[in-house]
Amino acid sequence: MAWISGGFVVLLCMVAVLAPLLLSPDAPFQISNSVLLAPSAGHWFGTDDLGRDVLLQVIWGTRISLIVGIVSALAAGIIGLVVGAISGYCGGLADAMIMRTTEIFQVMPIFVLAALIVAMAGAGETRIIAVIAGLSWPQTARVVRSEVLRIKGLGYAEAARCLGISEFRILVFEIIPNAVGPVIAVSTLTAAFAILLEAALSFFGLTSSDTISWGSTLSTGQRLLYTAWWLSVFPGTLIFLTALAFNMFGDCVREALDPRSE
Amino acid sequence: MADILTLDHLRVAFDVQGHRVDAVSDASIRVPDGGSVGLVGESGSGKSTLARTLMGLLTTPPAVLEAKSFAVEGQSLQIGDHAAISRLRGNTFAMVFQDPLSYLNPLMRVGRQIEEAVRLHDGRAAVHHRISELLDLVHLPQRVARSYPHELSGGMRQRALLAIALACRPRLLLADEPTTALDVTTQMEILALLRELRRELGMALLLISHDLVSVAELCDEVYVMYGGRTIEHGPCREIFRSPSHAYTKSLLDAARAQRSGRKVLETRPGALSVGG
Amino acid sequence: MTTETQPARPLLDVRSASISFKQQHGAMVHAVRSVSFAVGAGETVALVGESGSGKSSLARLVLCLTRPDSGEIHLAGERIDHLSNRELRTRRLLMQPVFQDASAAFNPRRTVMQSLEQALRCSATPPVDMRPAVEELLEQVRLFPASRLLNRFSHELSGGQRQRLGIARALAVNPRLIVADEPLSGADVSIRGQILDLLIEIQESRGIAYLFITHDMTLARAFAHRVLVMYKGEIVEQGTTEQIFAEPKNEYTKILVKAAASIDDVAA
Amino acid sequence: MRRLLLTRLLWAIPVVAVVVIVNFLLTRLVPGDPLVAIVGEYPVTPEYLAEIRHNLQLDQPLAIQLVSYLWAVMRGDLGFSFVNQQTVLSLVLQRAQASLLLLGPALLLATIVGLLFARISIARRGSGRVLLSAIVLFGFSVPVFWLGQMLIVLFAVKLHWLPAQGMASMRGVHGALATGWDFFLHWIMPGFTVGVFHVAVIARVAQASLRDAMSQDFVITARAKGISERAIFWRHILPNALLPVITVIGYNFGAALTGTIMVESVFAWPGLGTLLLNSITNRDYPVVQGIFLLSGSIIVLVNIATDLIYGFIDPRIRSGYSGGR
Repeated sequence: MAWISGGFVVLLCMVAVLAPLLLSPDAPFQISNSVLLAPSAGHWFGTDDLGRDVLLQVIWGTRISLIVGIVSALAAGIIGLVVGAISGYCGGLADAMIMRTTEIFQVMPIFVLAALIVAMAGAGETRIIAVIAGLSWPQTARVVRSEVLRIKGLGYAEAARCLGISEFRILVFEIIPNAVGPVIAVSTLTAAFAILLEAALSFFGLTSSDTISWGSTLSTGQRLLYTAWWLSVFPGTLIFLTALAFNMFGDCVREALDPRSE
Repeated sequence: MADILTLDHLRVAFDVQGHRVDAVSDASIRVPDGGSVGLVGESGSGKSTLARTLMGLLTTPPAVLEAKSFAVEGQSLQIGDHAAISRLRGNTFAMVFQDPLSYLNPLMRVGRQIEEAVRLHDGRAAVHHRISELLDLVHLPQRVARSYPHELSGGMRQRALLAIALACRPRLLLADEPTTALDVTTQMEILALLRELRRELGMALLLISHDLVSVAELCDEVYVMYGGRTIEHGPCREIFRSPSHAYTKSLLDAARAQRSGRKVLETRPGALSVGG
Repeated sequence: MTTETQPARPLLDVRSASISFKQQHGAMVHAVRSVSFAVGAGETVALVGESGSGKSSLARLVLCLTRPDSGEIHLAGERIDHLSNRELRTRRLLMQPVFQDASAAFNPRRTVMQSLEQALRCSATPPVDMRPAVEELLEQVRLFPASRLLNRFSHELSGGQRQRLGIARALAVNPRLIVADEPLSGADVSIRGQILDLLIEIQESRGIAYLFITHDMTLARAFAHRVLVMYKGEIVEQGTTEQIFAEPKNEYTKILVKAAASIDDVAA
Repeated sequence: MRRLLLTRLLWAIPVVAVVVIVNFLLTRLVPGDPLVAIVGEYPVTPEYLAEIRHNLQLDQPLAIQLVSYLWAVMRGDLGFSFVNQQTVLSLVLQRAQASLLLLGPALLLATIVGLLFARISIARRGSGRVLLSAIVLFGFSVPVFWLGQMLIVLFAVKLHWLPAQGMASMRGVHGALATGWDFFLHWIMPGFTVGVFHVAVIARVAQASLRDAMSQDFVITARAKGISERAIFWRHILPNALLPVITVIGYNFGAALTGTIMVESVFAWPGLGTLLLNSITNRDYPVVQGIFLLSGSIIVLVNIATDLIYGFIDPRIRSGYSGGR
């Protein structure tokens, strides 16, 4: 399971990296007269209403989806790690404030907020990444915090304190390395969430029209649902498979870390 | 005196991914009717598994059970026959456990939990009367019936568990480390209560404990269990005075705390000068 | 009551220390209430109490892992409870903990060698050559053969071995006091005896003092010079082991002593 | 219990306040005149613009603007939607009904189905676990709006079994029963789509909590009493296993509502989601903000309700017991 899902993500990464090298950047945008062709030998995934090749669009869209997914998961992971570590280790007022903040985030309708921000402030990859990361770090922060709290009370952390090792070194060398597993698990889940969120935003037509992502192709598909099913089936399947791969990978990490599983 | 329980050559294994791990490899035990028997051993010696087996509480698989013979009240039974055991459970024998809090349902009032057991044996009309009788028997005030488990102290919870166990007027009570999780003061109260109940109700007791002192106080006979085997048994007094097995000796040594400590205290010149 | 029988300048001196915690729903728990006692150099003091009596909170207080709400803690003649963590660093080496749960006492990502090396590096005079120093430590706690254990992780050791390793780490910085919180409660009978023997041996060769926290009166009788009895956050009685067992004054102590009655008394 | 209610209500205040303030800041942070964000690109009379400018004190410092915005929100004045020719509040409330009509039954069914799956997965160990993790992974990974599309293509376009869009038939039906049936037919696909995620959530938690409850010691007590396995399950295991499930329903209500909003536009269900999409397309920002405010408030309310239900079931929470012996 871990190999299949990991392999799929690696394959997608390769596609994302190689696409701009092998394709001319205009190719996916190439308008032609062959409008709304069903999948055939010439166009494996068919063409859209402007005669653009869906396969090329899907390949091109891999970049945006993956970049948004991975970068925002990374950013959320880092923010969450720092905030969670501070919250768990320092305790007191800082902890209380951070926890209240994450609680508030938890009850926010994240998609609506993201849609609101993007709609009002304007779309763009970086902005979408910032919004997704900015809204999904609390998850990680909570996980990190509970891990830090748990490990802080364990014998080895206390023994290190009794040896006179500084608090900062204890946090960095004793606690965080042992808290990393759950952080990775939750980060892969964040990546899947980010990919779905990006797809949803572009599906709602909130991303700028000159970038191609899986969600934006899907959005065209929604308009032409009755005539051109291929516009929905292929990009949708890819979003699903990618999110699935990240989720599966996250599950594998979590299972490997769970002492009860063996 | 007839035996209320006889069990010969019990073996309990667990299937862990194809490997058979013995929890109990060879255990034999007899409890005379109305008698009191102690079963001592450390954690991991298999004594709790033995108790669960007797109560038919092990799920098979993963557990694999074998015994040469198993009889309750002289009636021979199959060791793995859960249906037969569950008919006896709550009628012929009942059980109390180590950690009284976790053995009570946190969402249900204590009275309801006693009632569940009572209903199986008494008619609808007698239920309330019987519940209050049971509470009296274990020296709990009547108001406890309306309390939730978390509102009670450790000792009261153990009494509540005893009330549940006694609901069906058992002939044999299995007590698995009934005092381990309690305060010392409460421990003594519960031991006294067990002694009193045994005298009043004339039921047999199988006390499973790692604490030699409470076994010595409560039981006439003792079985010593080690590594899944019953290695020694006999009247308490004899065993404690002249154990034949080396392991029993080390258990007794630990209980007397005479192993190294005293010797060292004596051989350390001036060791007491600081304190004394 | 015991002030005149205690050494003039005790190694550890706890003066009316108190600490309370706030529970989740706002109720205050007074874990330790105005507790005073002293531990002299080279002495073994047993702190006896049941779970919930506050003895573990007291241990954490002594180790400065939590600070008292009021009261003072003096170590080797110096008040330490109000020092900052930075100031505490060197003083902390005078006392070291040995924990109950040996499986959590070591960082799972470090080998035996790495764990002990970390401890040795913290000592006042870190050895230049680590490997022989680590091996020597392992031999002191009777972990043989040292060379084969070095690259193991703590979870690859048996419970008894881990507990010895815990003692080795404490010894690495040459402490004068070891605070041992139920170090034997997870161990089998046979291993208990061995570890007790080891602790006594170390005391004889190094003159270390022990604050030995236990719920087991029989252990206290076997091992300690003096006994402190803790009940509901307070020390209800303290005295030499002989005094406590021969003529306990406090009602609670009497119960404890009675409960710890030797098997001979009961079986007779 | 009173205390619990009080603390939860107190907790809700800052949350709603944050939602309102975020709303306010967004309007003011949009490049250009905030009026653009408030009115959108709808051609309105200059008199009206002046009125808004005065009402919201847009010529005053930011702090005063915030106060007047808060005051406006508290009075229920969320602005006016020119596109829909309706006040935002009434529009949003009206659409919220349709959304809840879609979400409510879906949540209820999903909870039951999730519990069933959890029970099955425990009963049949190997295959049950595989089935459960497949369901969970599917529910967590599938983009709901796409799933909706696929269902429409299959069941409406190809097979003509179910209506593709809306909440009721255009031609109208007569009689309560026929109306109900008509609604049900329209509900099936979006309801299923919304429910999929939730089934996954419930199934995962319920499996863990059921397994946990089954291995609790009090089950042994119950068994030792001699009561039947059926009674043990219904009286002892299920109530205890439900506690985490209730928490997770409340905790994930936001996600469920978001899912509904995403699904609606696919099925043209006349709820908040469709409204959101239309408003974004039309740059009708007050409506978007209104949806954010309302959905945030609903989620907060549901969270409070969850805690109260939890407290109602669990006497330990009710009495503020914090665990331990």
